[in-house]
Amino acid sequence: MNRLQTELPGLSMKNPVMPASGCFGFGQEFAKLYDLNKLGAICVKAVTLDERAGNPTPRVAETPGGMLNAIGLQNPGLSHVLENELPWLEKYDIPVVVNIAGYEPTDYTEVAREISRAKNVSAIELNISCPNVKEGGIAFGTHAATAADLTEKVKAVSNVPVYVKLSPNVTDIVPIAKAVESAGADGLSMINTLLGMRIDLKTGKPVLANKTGGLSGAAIKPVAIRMIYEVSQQVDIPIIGMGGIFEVDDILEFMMAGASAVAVGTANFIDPFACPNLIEGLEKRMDELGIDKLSSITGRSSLLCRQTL
Amino acid sequence: MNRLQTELPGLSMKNPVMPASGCFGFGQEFAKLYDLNKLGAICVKAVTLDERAGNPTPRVAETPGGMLNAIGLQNPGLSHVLENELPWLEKYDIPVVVNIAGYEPTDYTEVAREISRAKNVSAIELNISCPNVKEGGIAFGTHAATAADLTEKVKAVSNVPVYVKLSPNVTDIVPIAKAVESAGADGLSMINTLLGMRIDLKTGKPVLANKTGGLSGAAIKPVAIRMIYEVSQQVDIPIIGMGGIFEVDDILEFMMAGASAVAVGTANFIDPFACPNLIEGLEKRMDELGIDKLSSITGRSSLLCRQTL
Amino acid sequence: MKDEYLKIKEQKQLAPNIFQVKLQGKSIREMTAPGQFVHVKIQPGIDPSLRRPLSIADVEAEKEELTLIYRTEGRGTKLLAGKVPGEEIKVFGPLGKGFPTDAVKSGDTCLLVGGGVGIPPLYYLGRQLAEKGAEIITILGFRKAEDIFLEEEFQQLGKVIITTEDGSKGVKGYVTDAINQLASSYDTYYTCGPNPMLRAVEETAKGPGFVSMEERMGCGIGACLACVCQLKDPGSTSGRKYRKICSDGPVFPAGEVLI
Amino acid sequence: MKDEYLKIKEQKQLAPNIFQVKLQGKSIREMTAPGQFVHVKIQPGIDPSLRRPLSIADVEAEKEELTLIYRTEGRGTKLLAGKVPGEEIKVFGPLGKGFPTDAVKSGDTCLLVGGGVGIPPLYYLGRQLAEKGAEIITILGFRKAEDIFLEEEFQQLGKVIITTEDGSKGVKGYVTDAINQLASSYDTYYTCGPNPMLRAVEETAKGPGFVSMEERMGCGIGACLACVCQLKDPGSTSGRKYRKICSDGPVFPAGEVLI
Ligand SMILES: Cc1cc2nc3c(=O)[nH]c(=O)nc-3n(C[C@H](O)[C@H](O)[C@H](O)COP(=O)(O)OP(=O)(O)OC[C@H]3O[C@@H](n4cnc5c(N)ncnc54)[C@H](O)[C@@H]3O)c2cc1C
Ligand SMILES: Cc1cc2nc3c(=O)[nH]c(=O)nc-3n(C[C@H](O)[C@H](O)[C@H](O)COP(=O)(O)OP(=O)(O)OC[C@H]3O[C@@H](n4cnc5c(N)ncnc54)[C@H](O)[C@@H]3O)c2cc1C
Ligand SMILES: Cc1cc2nc3c(=O)[nH]c(=O)nc-3n(C[C@H](O)[C@H](O)[C@H](O)COP(=O)(O)O)c2cc1C
Ligand SMILES: Cc1cc2nc3c(=O)[nH]c(=O)nc-3n(C[C@H](O)[C@H](O)[C@H](O)COP(=O)(O)O)c2cc1C
Ligand code: FES
Ligand code: FES
Repeated sequence: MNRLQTELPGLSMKNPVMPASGCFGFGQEFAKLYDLNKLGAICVKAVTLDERAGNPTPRVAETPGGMLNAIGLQNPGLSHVLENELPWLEKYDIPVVVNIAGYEPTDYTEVAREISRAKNVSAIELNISCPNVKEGGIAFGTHAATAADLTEKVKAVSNVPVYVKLSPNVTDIVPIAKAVESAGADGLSMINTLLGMRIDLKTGKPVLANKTGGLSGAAIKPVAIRMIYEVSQQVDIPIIGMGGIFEVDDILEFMMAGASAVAVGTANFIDPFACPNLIEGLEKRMDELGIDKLSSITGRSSLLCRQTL
Repeated sequence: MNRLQTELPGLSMKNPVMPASGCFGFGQEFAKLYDLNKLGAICVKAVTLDERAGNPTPRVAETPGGMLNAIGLQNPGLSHVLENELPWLEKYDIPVVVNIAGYEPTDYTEVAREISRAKNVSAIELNISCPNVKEGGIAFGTHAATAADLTEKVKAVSNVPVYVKLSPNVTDIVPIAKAVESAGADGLSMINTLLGMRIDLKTGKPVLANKTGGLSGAAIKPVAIRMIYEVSQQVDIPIIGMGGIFEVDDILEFMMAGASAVAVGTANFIDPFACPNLIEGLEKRMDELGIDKLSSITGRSSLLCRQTL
Repeated sequence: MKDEYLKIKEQKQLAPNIFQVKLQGKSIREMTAPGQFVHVKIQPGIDPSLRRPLSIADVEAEKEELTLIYRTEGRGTKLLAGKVPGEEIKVFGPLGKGFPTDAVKSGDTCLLVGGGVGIPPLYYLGRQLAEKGAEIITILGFRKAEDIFLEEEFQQLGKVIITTEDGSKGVKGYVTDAINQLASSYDTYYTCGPNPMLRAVEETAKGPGFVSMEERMGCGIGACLACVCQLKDPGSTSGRKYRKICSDGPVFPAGEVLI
Repeated sequence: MKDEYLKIKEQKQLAPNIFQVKLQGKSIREMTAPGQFVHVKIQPGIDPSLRRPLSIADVEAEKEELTLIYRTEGRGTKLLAGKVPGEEIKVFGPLGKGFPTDAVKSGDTCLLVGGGVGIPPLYYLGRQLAEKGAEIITILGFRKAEDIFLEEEFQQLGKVIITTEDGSKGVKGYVTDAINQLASSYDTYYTCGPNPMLRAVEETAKGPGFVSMEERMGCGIGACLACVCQLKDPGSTSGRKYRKICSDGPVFPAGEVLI
């Protein structure tokens, strides 16, 4: 028995760890460091219909316990990804999740239709939460009805399960999660980055050329845990949890909060071997804590809290 | 000339630094450590009409670069504060800001009416953003109309200026800020804590007895800076900025983002002499950066960005 | 109450996961009351973000030397254990109210009951009580023999009874089993340890006693209300229905607060 | 590319705010190309949260010794300067593409132009070029005389011209003034320094040249797209309109990318 086995719609993973979208490119760089087959799955950078140049630099800034990024969804566009990036990944025996983004619903559906028919794509992550582009992105993720509408449209054309990536920059994430569930989402990814800013005291201007950026890293972990805890009790679809995972304990904390699998973003920059290191450390820690099968702890926290009521 | 002089409605401050509500009690504890007259002002713990017992313990938890708290507005109630806490503060020659909270609008107005007539109260901070109580608190701070309505009622009965303390747990903070401005707020305080959670892996349950708590400390600074930057460009009333101020540079960053004064919360726990230390370090750093008068840098960032358009 | 950089003079391991660090600095002269604690800033910066409360385990005032004894639990104490002599750490204290010893007279018998990392503050207390001429009986509870620390030090102060849960040394069972088996009587007891132990000791031990409590802290000085506990009888006192462990405690008269 | 704990052998100050640290470890044997950089994890934990890119200033392969030279700017470099011999820091590298030297033949003249902390990588480059038998002319730009570092080291490789903005030593003005005053010609130039300097050098210097760029980084290996720059002539190449400074660079042929 593989104690780390994780089964999600479209994703049969030998462990619950995948890199988070945008933090791992299309895998080629990290493949120089270690065998990508070690991963539970891979989630690639956001893909849009046409190539995008992204935002001017500086695109990243350090913050206490975290970082801001405003890459702006730079990517080579759908056809380049279909022709070059995805085929390269075929040599690996891991599920591939493709994060997709767009300006308008038709962008999304076109990308979803094509991508979901690619040979080795196991699932789509519908990015309605990118805070770094003016149109599209987060605009779809902050209103339940808009999010649901887009989900429905994308589901209608997709041949693979669709995970909707939710934005934490909302007053109440639960109705949005419920709405996309009703609209047919197969799962949720949460959380994307919190909108933040830093100012350079010497210039008096924002550090990022885009002024604001998305806050990621350890700093946002408590917000992610809270939102996953809230949402997991109100929806029946599985959650891929992310936001500040750096240590093995973080993975367990996300799962106890309600996640069924996790994604590691910023940590890849601080420890380029973060994913394999975390995967390797999981079983030892499970032994210490007396956890037999990893999948058994998902949502344990809310179950325990309900028992004691 | 006092280069640190800060003038806000009701608050004539010899420097822009005050402790943040809830992190400094009613001043008596820190008065044992240093002369409170060093402060620009003092902001005391939330006061409610009746005494409140607060939440069960544990009430705090550590997070990466920050902390969660779920004190739950424990306080001795209006009359005790009027009879004991405020008179004790009379020996100090600094403006006193009283943070007020309630279950219902009438609670708020009753506290506001009485408190604003106390001899040494310079301003009210209207707390519509406490994430740690079931009723009242944050419920008033997440909808523009509700927030405006409460602001208007409190303004109507208050003898001193009213600063409305905004919640960062919202999709868009600008309309809320504008609504309370229209409703007569004299200023804004921002930000209160972000809603977060931590789970104890050994017990499988949330670390906080209240499950969720408010995230404060360095971790949230970029979110605070971003919100202050956004709001300061859309309202004409001054902003007291807070959220992760630990260093002199942080004060300047908040002011460049758009704050006219700042409050220091969590840092008081990590360095009990944080406020006087920060105040003492301000002028040296202003010299290094060529800042003559501190008040001149408020909103400098957005001014500079507009110039370059 | 000072917040001072103290210099590490010595760092050594006493038992599995139990470390003793000796620190030196001027502010230590103020640390005269056993049962008080200090708030330790493990290292500069925001990681870890909060201070760690640790009890004063011993003080040598003339040498301006403070002893802390701690268990490595999480990130903070693990980092602390990695600090070596010569390094400095910022220590804020002394904080809180310690064990009252004024009422103890020469010839009185004092019972000290400690479990795990509740043991360290009792050592400084024991030394002061011994100086007053009190007779000391110490009961120290551990899980197993290898966890034992400070046994010899307490033996210098008087009689020591060890309890271990697995019976690998001393009385098998809990400290309360040893209390029940005590031949002699005592005038006052002092106890510190995990809450279940404190509750059991309060029920078992007789006569006036003092318990030292633990709670997660923010400020450590009574300003943030993180660390409150409830009075057993809220009606009996000045109006406040709660106590702050950091500033009203950590030591309370037995029976005063809900454990 | 390894991520290894390297041991600090030496830490010394070269000029105001300029430090040199020597590190030792196996992975250093791979650091053969001057112009490459390493990504430094200043200390364990999340403070500071990102790694710091620093150029390889020199390598002694047999001793497995790496030299980094850095200016203390913010929190990360200040913490680094506080590390003492014996301590270990995690270093990931070598990263990026260095200065191409294959085309350089014995007897060629190479011009090295560096400003501030752009100077360090040129030293390792200069040593390799000198070994190839090239003649080296070095122009080093500083603000004022007291800021000068590595002058003697470069003198061992060939002719050195110092420029200072205030004229307190050498040519008064900028490195480009020194380039304009050069009597001799050169076959290839290599430059590293702040962007305004790079732009000016690219305009002033003749013949084939290579510039080394800087940008804020996330991953350091080409995966996050934090550090891109634009091609001057996007039409000319394989389709990508940009370059990643961390992995396609930091060194680019002069004229290839927008500075
Ligand atoms: C008044 C007082 C005196 C104490 N004296 C001692 C002592 O002498 N020796 C000793 O080993 N321990 C003592 N403790 C417990 C000690 O404070 C914790 O073990 C320690 O803070 C854990 O920190 P960490 O970094 O190892 O764990 P982490 O899990 O990383 O700590 C995370 C946060 O929780 C807090 N925390 C965790 N456990 C406790 C706890 N049991 N009590 C209070 N806060 C906690 C930490 O302070 C920190 O803020 C005392 C606690 C109190 C309140
Ligand atoms: C390829 C490359 C090679 C470099 N080589 C050297 C060198 O040999 N010697 C040297 O002194 N400096 C070098 N730098 C610059 C050096 O990386 C920064 O000075 C350093 O990261 C600043 O860190 P800090 O902690 O002092 O400042 P902070 O202001 O605390 O840094 C905050 C964040 O901004 C980033 N940052 C700040 N300034 C720069 C910058 N100029 N370039 C890139 N990132 C920056 C930091 O890496 C960090 O992520 C190099 C930069 C690059 C990209
Ligand atoms: C540099 C960078 C680029 C990112 N790009 C994307 C993206 O293209 N699509 C997306 O859905 N999320 C993107 N994210 C968000 C991450 O996938 C993740 O949700 C977030 O960073 C929180 O996880 P972390 O704290 O582990 O990084 C990006 C994050 C970073 C730091
Ligand atoms: C322990 C604690 C108690 C708090 N109590 C209150 C309160 O009573 N009223 C209020 O408006 N804000 C309260 N806050 C929020 C702070 O005033 C402040 O807005 C927030 O902590 C962000 O600032 P900081 O990061 O500097 O702490 C509290 C914060 C903490 C940490
Ligand atoms: S820790 Fe703040 S009141 Fe006790
Ligand atoms: S730093 Fe990540 S692509 Fe260059």
